[in-house]
Amino acid sequence: MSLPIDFIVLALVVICGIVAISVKDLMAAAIVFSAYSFLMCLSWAVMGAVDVAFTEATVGAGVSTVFCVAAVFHSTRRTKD
Amino acid sequence: MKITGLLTVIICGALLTYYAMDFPDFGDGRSPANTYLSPHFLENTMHDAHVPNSVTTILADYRGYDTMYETTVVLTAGLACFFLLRRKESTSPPARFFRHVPTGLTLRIEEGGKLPAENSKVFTRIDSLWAPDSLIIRNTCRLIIAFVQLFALYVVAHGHYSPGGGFQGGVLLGSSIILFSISNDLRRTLKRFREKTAAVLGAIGVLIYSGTGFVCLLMGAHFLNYEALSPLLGLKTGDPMARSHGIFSVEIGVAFAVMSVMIWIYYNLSSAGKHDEGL
Amino acid sequence: MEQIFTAMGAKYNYVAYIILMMVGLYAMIVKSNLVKKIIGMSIFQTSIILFYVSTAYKTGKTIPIVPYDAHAAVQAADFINPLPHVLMLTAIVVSVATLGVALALAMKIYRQYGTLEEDDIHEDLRSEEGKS
Amino acid sequence: MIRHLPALLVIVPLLTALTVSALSWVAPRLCLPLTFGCIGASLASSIGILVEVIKSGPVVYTMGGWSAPVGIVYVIDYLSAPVLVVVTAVALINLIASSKQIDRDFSDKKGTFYTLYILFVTGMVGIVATGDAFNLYVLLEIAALTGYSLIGIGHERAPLSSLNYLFIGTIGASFYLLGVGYLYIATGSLNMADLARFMAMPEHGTSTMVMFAFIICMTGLFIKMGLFPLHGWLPNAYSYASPASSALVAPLTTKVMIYAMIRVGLYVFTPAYVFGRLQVGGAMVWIAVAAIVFGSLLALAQKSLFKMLTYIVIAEVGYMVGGFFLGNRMGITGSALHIINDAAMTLCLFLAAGAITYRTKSDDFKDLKGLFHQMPFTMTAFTVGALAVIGVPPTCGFFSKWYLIIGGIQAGHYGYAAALIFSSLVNAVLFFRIFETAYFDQPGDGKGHHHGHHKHHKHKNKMVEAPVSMIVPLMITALGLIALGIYTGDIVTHVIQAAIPGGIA
Repeated sequence: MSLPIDFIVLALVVICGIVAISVKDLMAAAIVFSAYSFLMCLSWAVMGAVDVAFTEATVGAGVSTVFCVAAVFHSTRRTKD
Repeated sequence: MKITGLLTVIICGALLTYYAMDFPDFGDGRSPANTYLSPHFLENTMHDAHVPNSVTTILADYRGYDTMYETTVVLTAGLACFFLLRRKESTSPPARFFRHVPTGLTLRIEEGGKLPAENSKVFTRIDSLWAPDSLIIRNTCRLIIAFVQLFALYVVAHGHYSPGGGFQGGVLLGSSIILFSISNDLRRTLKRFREKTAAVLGAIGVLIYSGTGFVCLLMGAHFLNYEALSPLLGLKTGDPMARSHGIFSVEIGVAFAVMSVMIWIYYNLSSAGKHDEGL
Repeated sequence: MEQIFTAMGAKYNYVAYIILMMVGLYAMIVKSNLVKKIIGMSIFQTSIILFYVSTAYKTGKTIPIVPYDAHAAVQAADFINPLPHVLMLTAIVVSVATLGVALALAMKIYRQYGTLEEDDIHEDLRSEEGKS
Repeated sequence: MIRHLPALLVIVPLLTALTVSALSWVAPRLCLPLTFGCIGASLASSIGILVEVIKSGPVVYTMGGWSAPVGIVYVIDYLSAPVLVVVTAVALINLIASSKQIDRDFSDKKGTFYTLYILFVTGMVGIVATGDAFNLYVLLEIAALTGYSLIGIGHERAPLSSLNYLFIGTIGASFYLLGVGYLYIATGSLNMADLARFMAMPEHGTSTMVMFAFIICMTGLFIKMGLFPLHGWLPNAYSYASPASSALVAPLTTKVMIYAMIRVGLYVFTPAYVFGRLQVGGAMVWIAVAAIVFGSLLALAQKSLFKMLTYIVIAEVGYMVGGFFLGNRMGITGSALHIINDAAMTLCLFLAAGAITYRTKSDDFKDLKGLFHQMPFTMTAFTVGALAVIGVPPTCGFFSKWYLIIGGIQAGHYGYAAALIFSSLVNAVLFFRIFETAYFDQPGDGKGHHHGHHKHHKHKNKMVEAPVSMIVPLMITALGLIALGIYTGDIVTHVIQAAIPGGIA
């Protein structure tokens, strides 16, 4: 049984999503969230949604991460959960 | 809280999975979603607007009205961030940091100490949450920014034929300025691209979009019906190129709006609304 | 039972979207840190985008950019459905706009209370109410 | 230009909002007149459309010249036209009434406030006018985002409650989007009329996917309108916001969401499906009953004016949802009529409360003492609003409640009718308690009796009425409540009866 590529990417997306909400450092969460967005964009590219993937690459993995990092930078990195 | 949350989530998930079993299989080309409306778009995009990328045609023409509001949503976010965060009063920290450019030394000047002149070439002000100045980062970013902007313009202009368009290009343009701001500092960026510019340009971008639609209305057709633009462009009535040009003008509006709003949001978030010290 | 698994095998994308949605929802309900909640919200929104994009996919077909030839007949069945892509472009934009506003609010809250933990803020408010 | 009225209704505010946004950096003094002009123009054009609809039936406008399933259409029919008038009228009256408040609260960001204000109205008008299920989502987000920022700028806990509202509102909107997605993969269409056509086909009527689409769409809208178990965000969001924003957001958001529910229920899923096949009506009416009882009881427990009003809003949401899910002509008529009336009532009460806090700087019940002597006009308008909420004729609240109760009895839901009467009684207790404090108690009563007595003899008859720009719109709203009551018959026979599709007994 050969695993199709989008299955692998989706599995990674789910892992990244779970990690992003469970790490104890907010900066790390922001960066993992960026990885999540990028993997998600890969999976959309595999599904042929090139425009959506392009947008997600620029917006989700790019600008959103910068916003998150900016917000964390001006508040605190520590969190209880 | 944790247990109730987990239970809610599991119940929701089970329900969703149960109902998902009715879906057409993944990749099924004969599902109603793939056979009812979408063939019309694919088959007519060349004929109607002379644009091969059917996503662009739907985005800016068939469902252009949605996209106008999508751009407005972006502008709204920019306005909201400004409205919520921006503070006019200066709350600069008591001690300020300056760098002596020839030697690279960092000076910390306590409150009441004499500050170097604003236009001093020898001393430059640096942020209190300051990161070490790196020649490599600054110059690499300076190199990259030009290419990012060039690519962004390509993406805007080439949205008719390949993936991309005003939105993606606009975000790229915006992120090139954000990159400049990260690799240098916020004050220098603000000198080149002022807050007022960002705010006005954002509004103007959306105004280009809705204005294009309004011109169509003034020409007697329905709102956003780019066909009505053909007399203004010197084309015959019914020429698909009128729609093509209409789409292009709209994309430019989107690019302007998105670029400046992304920069504006970044300004407000990265300095917590003070606009004196960035990341 | 086996039937369900075979059905899921053909629909694993939909399963993935449900898992992600639940991850996002869990973060929004249970986590007390506001930035975590905001990240959860973004995950929640992307999961819906994944759902829409999955519905548009056709196995073995190409991206929705038709040949540059006004007279060639286009076989719509050969291309992936473009309509959900357009809808999702809008949804992505909405999600980044929401993210920006949410982060702005979170920063305002941090400025006001000095913490991002919702539990701590509520405790503060309760002790304040007790005092007055 | 008459032909383009449906488009102008949203385009004019949008263009003005953009102009105001740019001008606020260049010539801030022009912002206010432009805002007035554009909301006035919207009101004029929505009245124009209402007249047009009454004269010659529903108006359909295609955006971009692409007709129904391909493009996006605006459909303005008997249901949406009156709601449009209400939305724009509420926005205009509130703008006049709160211009002083805006000056005081947002002196350096007035231009942005006006822009967000107009964009909020644009979003609301768009939601009401659109005939496309996905377009409704986009406009929902515009209205929501502007709403979050208008609320988040308020005092004390406003940012926190606004962020909470943002989280829950996003879940609601996303659920709606997901429901539209389920409908889309079941049918392939996004246009409301087209979807309704599909719903008549037997294979869609029995599909579990469509059923789930219905459940999840409705859940999303219930979250957005703050129906009882999902209302958590509402009280804090509306009571901590600046009065200038809460008097706009509170009357409009919940009512327009209820309008969206009726629209989606009647014109997308069709009454035959919702009331015939699904049989969810009974359960939904009981939830509504719970909402009414819960809202009324909690309103009784509040100690400040704005908090109390927000719980009344929650109870009113229960009225309308219950009325709709009764599934008979009387119930739906009452529900649609109550959208109009309740928007006016809520506006009146919130404006009055805003005027009171403008003067007394507090909305605690303790500080209302003697207000009848100090602010006679405000309190008179407040009384009219209160009577409307209680349901005393000839104010409009009585008539819609009448329709709802008759509907409940016709459908055999005596619990619902009882809940309405119970809620009226509780409201009566609530408001008479306030009147008692405001009329009979002397300001400053309580501590330091002797000392205070001497002081307020001077203050007793001194009027500290709110500025004229607040009083006049407030009085107009109060008169409007009575006028709406008097013309109820006309509204129902000429407009609302035509809005309800045939086949509903």
